[in-house]
Formats: sequence, structure tokens, C-alpha cells
Amino acid sequence: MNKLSLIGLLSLVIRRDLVLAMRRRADVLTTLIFFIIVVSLFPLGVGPEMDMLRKMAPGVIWVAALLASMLSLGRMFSADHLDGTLEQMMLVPQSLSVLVLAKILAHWMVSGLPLVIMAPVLGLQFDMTTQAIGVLIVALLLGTPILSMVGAVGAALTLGLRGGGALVSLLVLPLCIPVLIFGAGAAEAVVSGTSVSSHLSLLGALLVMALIFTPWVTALALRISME
Amino acid sequence: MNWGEFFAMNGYAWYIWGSFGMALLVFIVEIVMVRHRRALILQQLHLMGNAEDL
Amino acid sequence: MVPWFACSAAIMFVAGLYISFFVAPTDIQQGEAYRIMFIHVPASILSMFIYLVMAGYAALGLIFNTRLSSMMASALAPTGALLAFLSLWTGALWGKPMWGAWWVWDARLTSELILLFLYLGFIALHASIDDPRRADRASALLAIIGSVNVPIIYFSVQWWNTLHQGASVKLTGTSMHVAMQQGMYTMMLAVWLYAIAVSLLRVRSIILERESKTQWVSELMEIKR
Amino acid sequence: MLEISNLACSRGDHLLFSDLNFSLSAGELLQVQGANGSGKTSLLRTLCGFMMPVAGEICWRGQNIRELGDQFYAEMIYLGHLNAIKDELNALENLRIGAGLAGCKVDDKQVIAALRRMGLRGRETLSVKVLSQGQRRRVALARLLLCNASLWILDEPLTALDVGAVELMQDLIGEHLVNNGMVIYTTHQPLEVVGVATRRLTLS
Repeated sequence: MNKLSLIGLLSLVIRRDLVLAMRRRADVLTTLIFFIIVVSLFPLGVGPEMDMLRKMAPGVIWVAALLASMLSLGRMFSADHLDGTLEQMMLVPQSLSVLVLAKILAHWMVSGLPLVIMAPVLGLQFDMTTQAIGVLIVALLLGTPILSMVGAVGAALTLGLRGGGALVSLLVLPLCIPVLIFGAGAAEAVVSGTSVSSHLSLLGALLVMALIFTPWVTALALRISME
Repeated sequence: MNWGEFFAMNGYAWYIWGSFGMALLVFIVEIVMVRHRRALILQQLHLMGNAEDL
Repeated sequence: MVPWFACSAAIMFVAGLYISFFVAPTDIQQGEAYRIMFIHVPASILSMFIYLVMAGYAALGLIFNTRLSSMMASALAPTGALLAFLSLWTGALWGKPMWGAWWVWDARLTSELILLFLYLGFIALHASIDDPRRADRASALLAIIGSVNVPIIYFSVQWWNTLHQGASVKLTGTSMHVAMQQGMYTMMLAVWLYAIAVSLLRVRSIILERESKTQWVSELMEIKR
Repeated sequence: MLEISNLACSRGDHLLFSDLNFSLSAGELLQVQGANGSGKTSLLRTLCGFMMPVAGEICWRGQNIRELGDQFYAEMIYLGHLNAIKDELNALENLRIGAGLAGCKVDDKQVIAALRRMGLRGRETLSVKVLSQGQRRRVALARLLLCNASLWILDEPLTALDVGAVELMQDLIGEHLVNNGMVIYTTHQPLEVVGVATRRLTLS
């Protein structure tokens, strides 16, 4: 009997979560549609002046992405918690952090990546320039994984609690402010002509930091929640 | 300085008394809540103690 | 211990209020409105300091599994939240006549607001977990994450702000009058003592609540009855 | 090889049991008994390291399981109240992933053999959604066959199983014990393994 390597575990869990997500396609689509609807509501709310829309587009898209990622957080661990798979996951002979990282990556591919892919279309709706859209995509690519990671900590902490959905937003949203600021700031910097790279590099630094700490913290939170 | 002048605070009365009033309110509310909580627990403990005697 | 702290807090409050309203002179630039500072500054500083103390206690509870420090952390949270609220409220009331706006998206203000949210998150998480041990440990983790994030948020907001608008408003009056300083320190001490008193009072309730089944509480009840 | 000394467990602030001592060596079977709420599940979950004991320690091959961590997990398998089975997947996929989480790589032949052993011939690729409760339990139990963990911790393994499956379980446990395995389980149903004296631990 062969032992499973760390990479093997990582890919096993990612593949598993992706297969599961594909068999529950409706959930994935809900997040994406929610994102599109929220972004599309803004012009209806503030009026159709193109100048203003162009200016606020990055912020709107980022806030909508933030809200959409909150929407899917509840599912991250709860299904596995309910059917006992999470218990088995805590007993993996490899580090739980790696497993958590795999779950976060899978979650991002299912709920973050579609938003990134959809964003350029929405950017065009708001009459953003091509360059600004490009920067927005890069910023979203760097930023949405952080949202998934920080969200994972919140989801793990509120595992199995009544009213967990609202609670997780209360816990996670304040912590996501830096991502929002730098993410939206990067695209806005294109418009105002200031340095884009500083925003993006700060976002990258946040990503690296989150990548190092959040899987570990999430694993700890899961252990606490499973007790 | 007379009291009317003092309370008027040179036209800033609303702001100043709003601040200090809210501070006072917050402190009082907090103390009342803590005391209430304590009273509730003591009451409950008495109930439990009595129940054990029965 | 509680009455001692409570009494000294009350005395300090009276003294502090006396100094702040009757002794301290009117500020040249800000007029009478600066007197809000006497409550605003202590509330702000304490709300931040209490968060650190709370996170410290929470970390102690998480690492060494000591129940008392976790209880201390959960006793401090409501006081901290109220002080954070008070700081925002008084800040807004000071900002309106001084800056002409109730709210400015300044780094300090935003961080204080986030701090309030962190407190509320801590309290809400603690309240929604039924198992007290899990509640302690989960909210302790949240408190620690929060204390790591506050500086990040502070700097990111500051950075964001300086990019947006050039001049952010700074506190005026660097060289304070002696009486003003005295008033400030006295009020600070008063709020400090008050926070200690009220948290001790609260932690006593929490201990009673949590240890209600153990021996010494029932013995205590015997005496009281 | 598994030694429990002075163990105390609590659920919330409520103390379930204290000063629990026992040890289990290769080839031994231990049944944990006790009324509802006496802490059977909590004991098993503590053995798995999900719950922190209030006092005492659990040693595996002379070392505390907290320090052993992954090494201990590689040698044990736990089956809880919940089956850890996904409705969206079929039995084969479920087991492949289940075994992967337990840290072993298996190929489809082994999985199918295990499922057939559990009496699920012809249902290997059916979605678990259409299986009955008992059949799901069988899928979960098939995991025991895939990983050669020496310590089995089974929480109510016989729930929803019919008479045939209970007999099958007795055989499986018997085989495992012959191969120097160890089994700790809780149950309300009688479970007699031929040729092995069941040790009983009663929690009160």
C-alpha cells in the first residue's frame, strides 16, 4: 500500500472539490449571477452618466466581488462538516494546513475565478478603458484568492453555528478592507495616472502573507470548531 | 461666568453636551447592564441551590 | 476590589470634569469645542489599549488553556466596544464644528470604526457558540487575527487616503496648556479606573455563571443564604 | 500499545468522566459501554485527537498522540456516527477519496474488491444518493478494508446494518484482530467475535 504524497493529497482534494462543485453547478452559477446583478444594479441606482460610472467602476466591481465571495463562504466547510468528511480530513496523516490550502484553492477556482473572468465584460458595461480593465483583472487575480483565504478563517470559526452566514460576513468583511483598498486603488490609479505597480505589489505582498498564514490559522480554527 | 453662559459653551453646547451626555449615558447603561446580569445569575444560582435542597 | 476602583474612578471623574470645564482655559483656535477632547481622547486610547489587553488575555487563554484569562477577555470586550463607540460619537461631534463634517475618511477614524466591528465580531462569535470552551478558543483566535490586521488596515487606509486627498486634518494645538494636560490625564485615569472596575464586575458575573456547578460557588451560596 | 492514563473529558463545562485508565495491545477488542450521554462518543473523539482531554494522556507506542500527530493518524482509522460519504459521488469515487484522505493510495481494483466484500456487488458506480442507509454504512465500512491501519476506532459501526452485515462485520473484526490489529468500538447491539474475548469498558 503506497503512501500518498503531499502533492498527491493537494491534488486529490482539489479534484474532489471541483468534481463536487461541477455536480452542484447551480451553487457556482448563483455566485456568479449574484455578482453580475449587483454590479448591474449600480448604474440603475446612481444614474447613467458615463463619466461617473467609469470612475466608480473598479470600486463597484470590487465591492460586488467581495459580497459574492461572502455568499459562497458558507459552503466551504459546512457540507463536509455535516456528512462527517471533515472529521476524516482532520485525521489525514499529512498536515491539515495543506488540505485546507487545497480546499481554499478549489473554492477560489469555483467562486473567485469565474468572477475574474466575468469582470472584463462588466468593465466594458461601465465604459472602462482597456488598460484599466487589464489592471483590474490582474488586481482581481491577486486579490480574490486573499478573499477566499481570509474567508476560510471566518468560515472555519463559524462552522456549524446558527446564523453562521451573517456572522461570517461580520467577521470577514472588516478584515478584507486592505484588499478592497489596494484592489480598487490599482484600477483607479490607471485613471488618475499614478503608479499602478505600487498597488499591485502591495496586493501581492498581502497575497503572500495570506498564503503563509491563513491555511495554518484556518486549520487551527477548524480544530477548535470540531472539538 | 454665569451658568447660562457656561451651558451655552460659546455656541458649541450641542456638541459638547452631546459628547459628555452620551459618555454619561454609555457608562450608566453599561453599569446597569452588568449589575442586571449579576443579579440574574445570583437569582438563578439561588433557584438551583433551592432545587437541590428539595 | 471593585468598589475601590469604582470609587476612585468616580472621584477622578469629578476631578477631571472640574478641571476640564472650570480650570482649563478656552482654546484659541478651537474655542470651547475642544473640551470634547477630554472625553474623546481617553475613550479612543482606551478602546485601542483594551483591544490589545483583550487579545493578550485571549492568546494566553488559547495557548495555556487557562479559563480565567479567557473570561477576562470576554469581560473586556463589551467595555472596549462601548468606548470605541463613544470615541466615534464624540469624534463626530467634535468634527462637525471643527472640520464641518460629521465624518471624514481619515485613517484614524476608519481604523476606529473597524476596531468597533472587530469588537462586535468578537462578541457576536462568542455569543453564538454554545460550548463555552469552544467559544473562548474561537473568539481568542479572532481577537489575535484582528490585532494583526489593525495595523495593516491602519496603514492601508492612511495610504489610500493620502492618495485621494492631499491634506488630512491633524490634531491642532501641540503645546497644550498645563491645565489642559492635567484635565486630560485626570480624565484618562478616570476612564481607565472605570474600565477596570466595570470589567472586574463583569468577570465576576462570568465566573459565577461558568463555575456555577463547582464546589466553591455553592459554598458561597450557603454563606449568602 | 494504546495506553490511556488518568483521562478526564468534559463537554462544555460538564465533566463526563475522569480517572479513566486502560490499555489495549495487539489483537485485543474493547467495547465501550455506557448509557446515553455517558461520554462514549467523546471518549472516541478524544482518542482521535478531536477533543482535548481535561487531564491525563493518551499514548500510542509509548508516546503521547499530541506529539506523534501524523504518525499516529497514519496508523489509525476512525468511523464516526456520520458516514463521511458524499451524495453527489458514487461508491467507488467516495472510497477512493476516503482512502486518499486516510493517506493511502489505492487503485480501482482494490476499491471494487472491498465494495464486493461488503456485499455491494453491482452498486460500485451507482450514485450514493440511491443507496439505502444500510448500504451507505457498508460503503463507509469498506474503508476499513482499504487502509491497513492497525487501530480501528468505530463509533456505533452497526447502525442501520442488517443481520448479514453484522455477521460480516464480526468476521472483519476477527480477521483484523488475528492480524494483530486493535479495535475499540461502541455499540448498543450485541457483537460477538469468534475466538476473541471482548473486553468491556463501562462509563458511568
